[in-house]
Amino acid sequence: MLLGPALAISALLFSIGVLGVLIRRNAIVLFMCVELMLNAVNLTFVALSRFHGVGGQLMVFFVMAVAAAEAAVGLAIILAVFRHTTSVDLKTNTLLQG
Amino acid sequence: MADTIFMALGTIAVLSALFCVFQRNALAAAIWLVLTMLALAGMFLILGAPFIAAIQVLVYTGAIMVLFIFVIMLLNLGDAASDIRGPGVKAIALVLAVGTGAYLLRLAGYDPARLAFELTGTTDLSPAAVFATAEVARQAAETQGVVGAVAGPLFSTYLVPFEVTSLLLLAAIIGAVVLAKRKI
Amino acid sequence: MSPIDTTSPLGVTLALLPEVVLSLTALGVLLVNAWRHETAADSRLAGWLSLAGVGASLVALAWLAGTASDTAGIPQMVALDGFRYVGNCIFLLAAAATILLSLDYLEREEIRGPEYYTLILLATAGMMLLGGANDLIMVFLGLEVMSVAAYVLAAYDRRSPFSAEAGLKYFLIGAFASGFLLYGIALVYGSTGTTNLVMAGTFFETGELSVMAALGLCLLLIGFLFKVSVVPFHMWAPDVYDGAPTPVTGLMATGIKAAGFLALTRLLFVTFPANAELWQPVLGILAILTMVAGNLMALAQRTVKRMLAYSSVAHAGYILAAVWSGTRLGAGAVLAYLLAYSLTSLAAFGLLGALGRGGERDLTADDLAGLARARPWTAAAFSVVLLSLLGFPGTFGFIGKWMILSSLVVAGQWLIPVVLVLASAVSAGYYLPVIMAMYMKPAPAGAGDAPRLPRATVVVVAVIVAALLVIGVWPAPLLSGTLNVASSLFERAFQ
Amino acid sequence: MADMLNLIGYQGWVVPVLLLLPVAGALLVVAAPAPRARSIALAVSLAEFLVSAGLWWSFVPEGGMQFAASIPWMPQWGIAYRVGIDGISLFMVLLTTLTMPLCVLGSWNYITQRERGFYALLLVLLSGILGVFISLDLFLFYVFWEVMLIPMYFLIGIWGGSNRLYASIKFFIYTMVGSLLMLVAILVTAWMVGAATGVLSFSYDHILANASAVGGRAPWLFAAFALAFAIKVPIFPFHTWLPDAHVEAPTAGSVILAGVLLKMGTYGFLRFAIPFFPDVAFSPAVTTIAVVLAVVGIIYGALVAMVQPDIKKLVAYSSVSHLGFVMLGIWAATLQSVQGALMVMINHGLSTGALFFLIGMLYERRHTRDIAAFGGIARVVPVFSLIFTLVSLSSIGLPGLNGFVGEFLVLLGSFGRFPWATGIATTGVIFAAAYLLWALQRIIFNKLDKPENESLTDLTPRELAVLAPLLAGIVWLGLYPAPVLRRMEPTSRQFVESVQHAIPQGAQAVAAPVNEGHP
Amino acid sequence: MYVSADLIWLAVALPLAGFLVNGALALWRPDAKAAVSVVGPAVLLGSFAVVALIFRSYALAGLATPHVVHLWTWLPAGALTVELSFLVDRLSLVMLMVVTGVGSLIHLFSVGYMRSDPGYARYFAYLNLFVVFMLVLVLGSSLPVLFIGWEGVGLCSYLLIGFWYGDKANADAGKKAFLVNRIGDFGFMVAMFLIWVALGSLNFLEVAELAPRYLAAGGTLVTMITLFLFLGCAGKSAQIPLYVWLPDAMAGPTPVSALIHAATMVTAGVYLVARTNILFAMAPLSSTVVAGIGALTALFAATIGLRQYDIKKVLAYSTVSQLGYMFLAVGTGAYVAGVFHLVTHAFFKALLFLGAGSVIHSMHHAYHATHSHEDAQDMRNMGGLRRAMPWTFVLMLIATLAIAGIPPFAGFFSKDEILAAAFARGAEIPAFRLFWLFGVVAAALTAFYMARLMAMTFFGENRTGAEERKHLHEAPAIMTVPLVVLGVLSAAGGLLNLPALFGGDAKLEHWLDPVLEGAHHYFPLEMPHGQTEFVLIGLAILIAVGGLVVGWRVTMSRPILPASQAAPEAGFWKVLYHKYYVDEFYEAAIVGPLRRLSERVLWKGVDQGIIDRGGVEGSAGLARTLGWIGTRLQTGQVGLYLTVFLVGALGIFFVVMG
Repeated sequence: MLLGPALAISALLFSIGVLGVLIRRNAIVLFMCVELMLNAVNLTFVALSRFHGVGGQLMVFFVMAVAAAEAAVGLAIILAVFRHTTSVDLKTNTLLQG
Repeated sequence: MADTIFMALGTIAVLSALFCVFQRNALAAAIWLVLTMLALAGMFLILGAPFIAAIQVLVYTGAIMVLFIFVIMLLNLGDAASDIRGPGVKAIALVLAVGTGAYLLRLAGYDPARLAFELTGTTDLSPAAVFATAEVARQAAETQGVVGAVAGPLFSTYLVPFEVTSLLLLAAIIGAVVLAKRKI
Repeated sequence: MSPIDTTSPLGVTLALLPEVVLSLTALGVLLVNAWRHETAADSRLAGWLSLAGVGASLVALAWLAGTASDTAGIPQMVALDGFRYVGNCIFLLAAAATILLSLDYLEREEIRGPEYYTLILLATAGMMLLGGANDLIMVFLGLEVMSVAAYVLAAYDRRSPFSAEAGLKYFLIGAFASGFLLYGIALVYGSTGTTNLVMAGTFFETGELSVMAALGLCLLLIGFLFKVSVVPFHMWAPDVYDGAPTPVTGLMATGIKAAGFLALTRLLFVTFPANAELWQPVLGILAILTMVAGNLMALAQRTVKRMLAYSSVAHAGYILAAVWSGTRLGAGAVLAYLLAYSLTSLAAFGLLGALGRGGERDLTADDLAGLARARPWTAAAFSVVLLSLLGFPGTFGFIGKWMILSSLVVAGQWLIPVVLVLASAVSAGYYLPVIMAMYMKPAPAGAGDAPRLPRATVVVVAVIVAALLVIGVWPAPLLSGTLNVASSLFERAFQ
Repeated sequence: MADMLNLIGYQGWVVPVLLLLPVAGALLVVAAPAPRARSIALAVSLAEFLVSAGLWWSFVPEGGMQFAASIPWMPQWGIAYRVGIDGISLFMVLLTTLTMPLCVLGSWNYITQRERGFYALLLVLLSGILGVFISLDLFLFYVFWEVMLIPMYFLIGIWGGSNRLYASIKFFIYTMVGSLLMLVAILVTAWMVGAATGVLSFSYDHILANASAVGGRAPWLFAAFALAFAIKVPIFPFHTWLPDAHVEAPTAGSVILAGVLLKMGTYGFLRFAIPFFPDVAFSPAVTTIAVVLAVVGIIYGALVAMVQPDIKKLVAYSSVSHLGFVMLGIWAATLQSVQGALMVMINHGLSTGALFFLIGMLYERRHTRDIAAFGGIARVVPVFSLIFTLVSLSSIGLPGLNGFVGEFLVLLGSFGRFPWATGIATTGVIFAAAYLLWALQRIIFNKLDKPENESLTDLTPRELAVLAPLLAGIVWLGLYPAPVLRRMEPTSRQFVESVQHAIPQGAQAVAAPVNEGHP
Repeated sequence: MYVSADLIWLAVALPLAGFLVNGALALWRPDAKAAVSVVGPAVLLGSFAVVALIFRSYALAGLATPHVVHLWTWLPAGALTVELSFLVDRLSLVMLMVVTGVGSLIHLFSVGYMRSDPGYARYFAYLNLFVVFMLVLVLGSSLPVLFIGWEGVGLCSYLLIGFWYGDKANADAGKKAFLVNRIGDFGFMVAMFLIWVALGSLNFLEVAELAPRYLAAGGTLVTMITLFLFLGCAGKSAQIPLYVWLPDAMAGPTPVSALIHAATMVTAGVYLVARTNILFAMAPLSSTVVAGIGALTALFAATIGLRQYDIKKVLAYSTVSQLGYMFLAVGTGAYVAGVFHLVTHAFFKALLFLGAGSVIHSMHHAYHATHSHEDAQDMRNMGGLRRAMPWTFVLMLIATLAIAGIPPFAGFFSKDEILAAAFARGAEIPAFRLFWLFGVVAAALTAFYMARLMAMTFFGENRTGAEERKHLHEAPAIMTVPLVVLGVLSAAGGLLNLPALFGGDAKLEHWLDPVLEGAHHYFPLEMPHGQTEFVLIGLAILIAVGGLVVGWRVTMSRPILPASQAAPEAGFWKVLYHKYYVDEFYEAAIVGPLRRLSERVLWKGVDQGIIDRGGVEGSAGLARTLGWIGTRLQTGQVGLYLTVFLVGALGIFFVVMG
């Protein structure tokens, strides 16, 4: 009943998200890759909810709320950083180090 | 049939995710991500979660991704130079991601029977028997409608988390406002 | 009083009364700020209101604890046991201290926006939900409430590029880690059909984990270990602690870290107690790594603030070692050490913030030279705080370390204790120079008067220092208290 | 005298008073105006000494603990405030309380800054040291052991010499590394004993009686205890903190450090490390290591002392040498050697204390500790020179003065067990004479060729008052140590007998004449 | 009047009181010379009186058993109980008489000799203290108590050698004396430990009783005990290889040389061997070593004495040489001969030193009067003094004859007895024949250098200087009177133990018999009789006379130039003049390397280098470096942070999942 494939696709998507996070420097794109990871997890939830009941779906619902909240705050922070450095490139945002 | 479509959607999702990750242009990456999300919505549908599929389209693609694209365009990053790291980093990242994937892909070996076995510790029960509650939920969806099936538990069992979500959104709103407002 | 009926909406509300009170206060403060958000006085008003809210929440907490509604082991969203109450107590104390320390700090740094206090309250509410969560959904949501507020707080000083960068780093890595945590939740859900910690625990009692559950455990560990800044998931911590406004750093190092640890402890002790042989190696190795790396890197720091940031990483290692033990004593040690470390750290960051006069990010030990002569009481207090961080006998910090060591020794472990004490000895290498500068070096020529501590800071520091000393000398009540509380984690409902 | 003391219930209150009086005094000092600090400190420390002096009469020379008390502290863990005094701790306590008023008096004019802090710390230190010597609970012991670091750290760091920061932190961390490992060992021991007996307790007696419960862990535990004590003693090669700490510390600090603090290490061996794990301590390997290190310390300390250009460093290294004798005596574990070790501990406190006072007095006048800066001053400061010579001779171990008594008993008692090591150790008496006489010559003899030295003033009455008790002790213990030896004998005998079973057969000391088969 | 031996403590207490009074005066009233002049010698005379009375009572009562005077318990430690008690027996009484008697004379002499010294009071304090310790040494009833005196006299010797400490050479000499003695003390202590281990007692009487029961005669243990004991004696009594301090000790005031470094302290080693005679007797090997070292020292030191110009140095080497004779005696088993020579030597050597002191005193005054800086002790600056100082000359001549072994002076009898004993022992142990030969040659050399000394000092032309010559004159009466007394003793001392051959009754021999009973049992000595005895005596006289004549002739055959004009030594004379370069050898082979080892290797290398910089600061530095490397990883790059994060994540996967 598509459990294996769904979990596999979810794992793939999650790994791709991780890959994206690792290779991107643009804060916004990086954040997008995180969103991809969250989406991948959502797929797992949905696939599992076919067996365990509606809880999984509700979880996805909450994840979306969280994603929205994070997006709002995250993009605001990115904007704030941009105001200081006119760049969202993480390579240039290294004031704090050591 | 559904399986074939599911696999096709899955392929689209993975491919567009890859495009998203490797697309140099931020805006294009965002568009590819939207495609992934849409494919996911389709898969949710096939997996019997129409409500989730719907809000996937509405909230994710409709709201969140739009916000992303809005910000990208606001900051005029659409035609910025590539932000992908160098080949060395890429190689390391690939190794790490593949490693992670290798562990996670062990989940691919799951089917309902195995899940049922692992849950009960016995092969005597059929998956259908083990996952009876899911069947109940499916029937509830048929009687109460897709929204109703989700809404019921949301306002009973999951009331507290639901309320907490409000706190979360409140915090996010305050945060976004505080950080974004021009006057300090 | 009769126990609370957690099946009714009223009962649920009562069971969450401290959180509810705090959230309502947050809303109230927000409303007040809607028309009073211009002047410094407005900001102070918000602060005092928030403090009142924290106080009210504490009262509610006391009431809740007093109703004998200890329903430990019963599957519900938020636990009703001593472990949660003590945790909440830590968070509320941290919040109260942070608010008091912020009053003058914000004014001095000209950080505008009374929403600051609302966010602190919301973050605290998130901590309380996380620390008391008995369900993975609550874990996730509590964590996110806390984190989202913390992201904003880290970036709150909008004139400071450091603050913004701190916020960005915290946010990006935090969101990334959330992904792992969430995946872990999904897999635990998948392998048990439930997200409730207690009920999930019943599936793992055999001691063998399916692939899915094991992966879930890994992913959950990753998510939590990030939050409590354990090596190698710690790299954000120094930067963020460094860049964030100092009172916020204090809150992050104490409340947020405590919340993470309490949730982790509960998860491991309630859900995975039978699988200790899987997670103990992880925790053991990482505890050692964290203690060693944290202390070594703190040794290489120039500024006090960054040094404290790294030392906070090191302390996470100590606490992780206590979690490792997986025993009642270990859980008690976690509580005791968290309390000790939170108090001490709050005082440290408070003093740092007050002494820095705006440049505290750049404050080095030598900038404190001669403080003992100019401000003897401040120097003495700072010394006590540092000695407590060092784990010196006679202070609360020592009692905490003593409990951790005991929990490890009882569990038959000797390597981690040895590493722990050696790492502590290394830590003397960076705590002592601060004391040394204050007492043994003359004030640099041309330096102005050392700043006088604001009254609120004095209160916070004095209370904390007194507590550190009193508990350090007479720890018996604390010991029995934490041990009793810790036992609530071990009363399983379905046995 | 003992009856009179009993009449006032002396035995009941003496220990708590000894512990609390200095702390109260410290508070008083802090509260008082700065110029008053030294008088108050003197009064308090004198009172402390007078209180402790009663122990001399009240103490009954027999085995076991006296003046014992136990008050629960952390009952869940079996931790209590347990104290007591026996023949070993008695003299450590008396030495400490004797030294302290002298330190206060010796710092009278030397300390001109932050007097209140200085004297308060001295008094706190007094409490801490006494606590170490009278604790009969391992937790309590550890707390005192560590707590006493802090005042010492500040004493060196604030009122020390030019390189004081380095010295103080080195002292602190060095000591701490050892003691923290000891903390782990204490915990493991207590828990294992607790697990075996079903009674969790940090009581000394309880652990001593059941220490065999640690089984195969004993070597590790012993090593941890031993490291802590070895650093404190200090045994070569853990001694390098000592020269720095000694040199930089103010006079009072050096005196306490040498006079009392170092004894905490040897005391630890006698009280804890060896009685708990006699089988490990007297195993061939450990015995070899301990004895070799002791002998190396004796010779090495003396040789290095010989070439020091700085008087304080010289004395510091001489401490390494002297404490080597103590270690040797402890490990020989014969009645004579153990009593000798205890005597060396006392004597070293007296003579090295006096030496540091003398050096401090010289330093106050000339602000240098460089041996080369002096020469021929016997002509201008005859009294000083006389006392300096006498104290040096005591340190050299001239028979008739105290130093000889201890060294002689140690060597005599050890010879039967370790003839070679003792033989080599005995050469230490040559080197001791070499470094001290050479220093003596360069300081008070030779030509008076530095004009600065011609105007030196001789000792003042206050300085004489500081030295007089020490000199009295030096002569008294040299000529008539019997009362002291008799008081420590039962406890020493107990120690020796309790560890005798662990000493391999054939290696036991010769107690009766050996018959070589003469007809 | 019968005086109980219990009062012997008084003999010690009197000088002690003198020390305290004089010490106090030295510190606070250094100018009160009159008081010092009274107190200093008076306490000694008192002490002598006490000793003499006890001796008389003892002798009259014919007591043979030792008498122990218990003062207090010194070191009680289990089985070990060292009492602080005095042992009065025939041996110690003889020594007491010498010490207090000669000591009194020298104290008197010092009143004149040291009067003008600013450290007069200090001097007498030291001297009194010395006598205290010397008496403790002699009286100690056990090895540790004896050791108090043993080290105490060493201390006083140290203080008195360095009495004029303003001159570095003097302070050096004092230190050297103490250190070399300490090497001996090391042996002494080890011997005590061995005795304790073997016998469980350190008390002389108990040792004498237990040793035959528990020690095998000729066994390893007793041999080791005695060899170590002898090491102690060699240090104190300046035998090879530890003799080097004694010549340097002449840096002290001359009466000190007479008292400490000739008459009393340096003979302590001989006394100790006599005291523990039973042990040595049980160890023939050790006895042979003792005798061999003694004989070698006697010869060796005598050769050096041949080419010294400093009058005191000549006498110093002579002392070393004579001490060698004493050890030859006790090593041979002729304990009485050893003690006898000890006593006669105390008389004539004290006389020689005091005479030399008188000469130096005079020379010094002469140079002082003309503000000249010539060496007042160099014999090349003297000559013809017999005219200016007739008393001194005559008395020194007596002493010279005594030491050279011309009958009937004291030295002849004692020396002859030693040589005869060595010869006799040779029948049993052939090595002793060689030792005897050494002794004979040394006797010839002794006569030679004494003749040289007398010739250079008192005969020929005066070389002091034209102006100075006028200031040379005899010493005051306070100095000459003791000389006269000593002269009488040197001349007649032989009567003490006049052998039967000369019609005597060997008083000393019989007197000491009870003390030496055990030794005679284990190490019996058959003295030569009849023809052999006559031949030996004849040979001895011949050699003594021959030596004197040759010495005289050789010295007077060439003109002697004052020290300032003398040519440097050459050839073997140079080697002798530089005392075989032994000091230089010790410095280069032992002292220097040890100091360099300590400074460069141990202190700077091991301590500061390996332990401190390597171990301590090394580990601190390592921690710091590791921390620094760690912080270098902390680049501020989020990408890196995430990478490390993921590495950790994979690690966790690996640990949990395998």
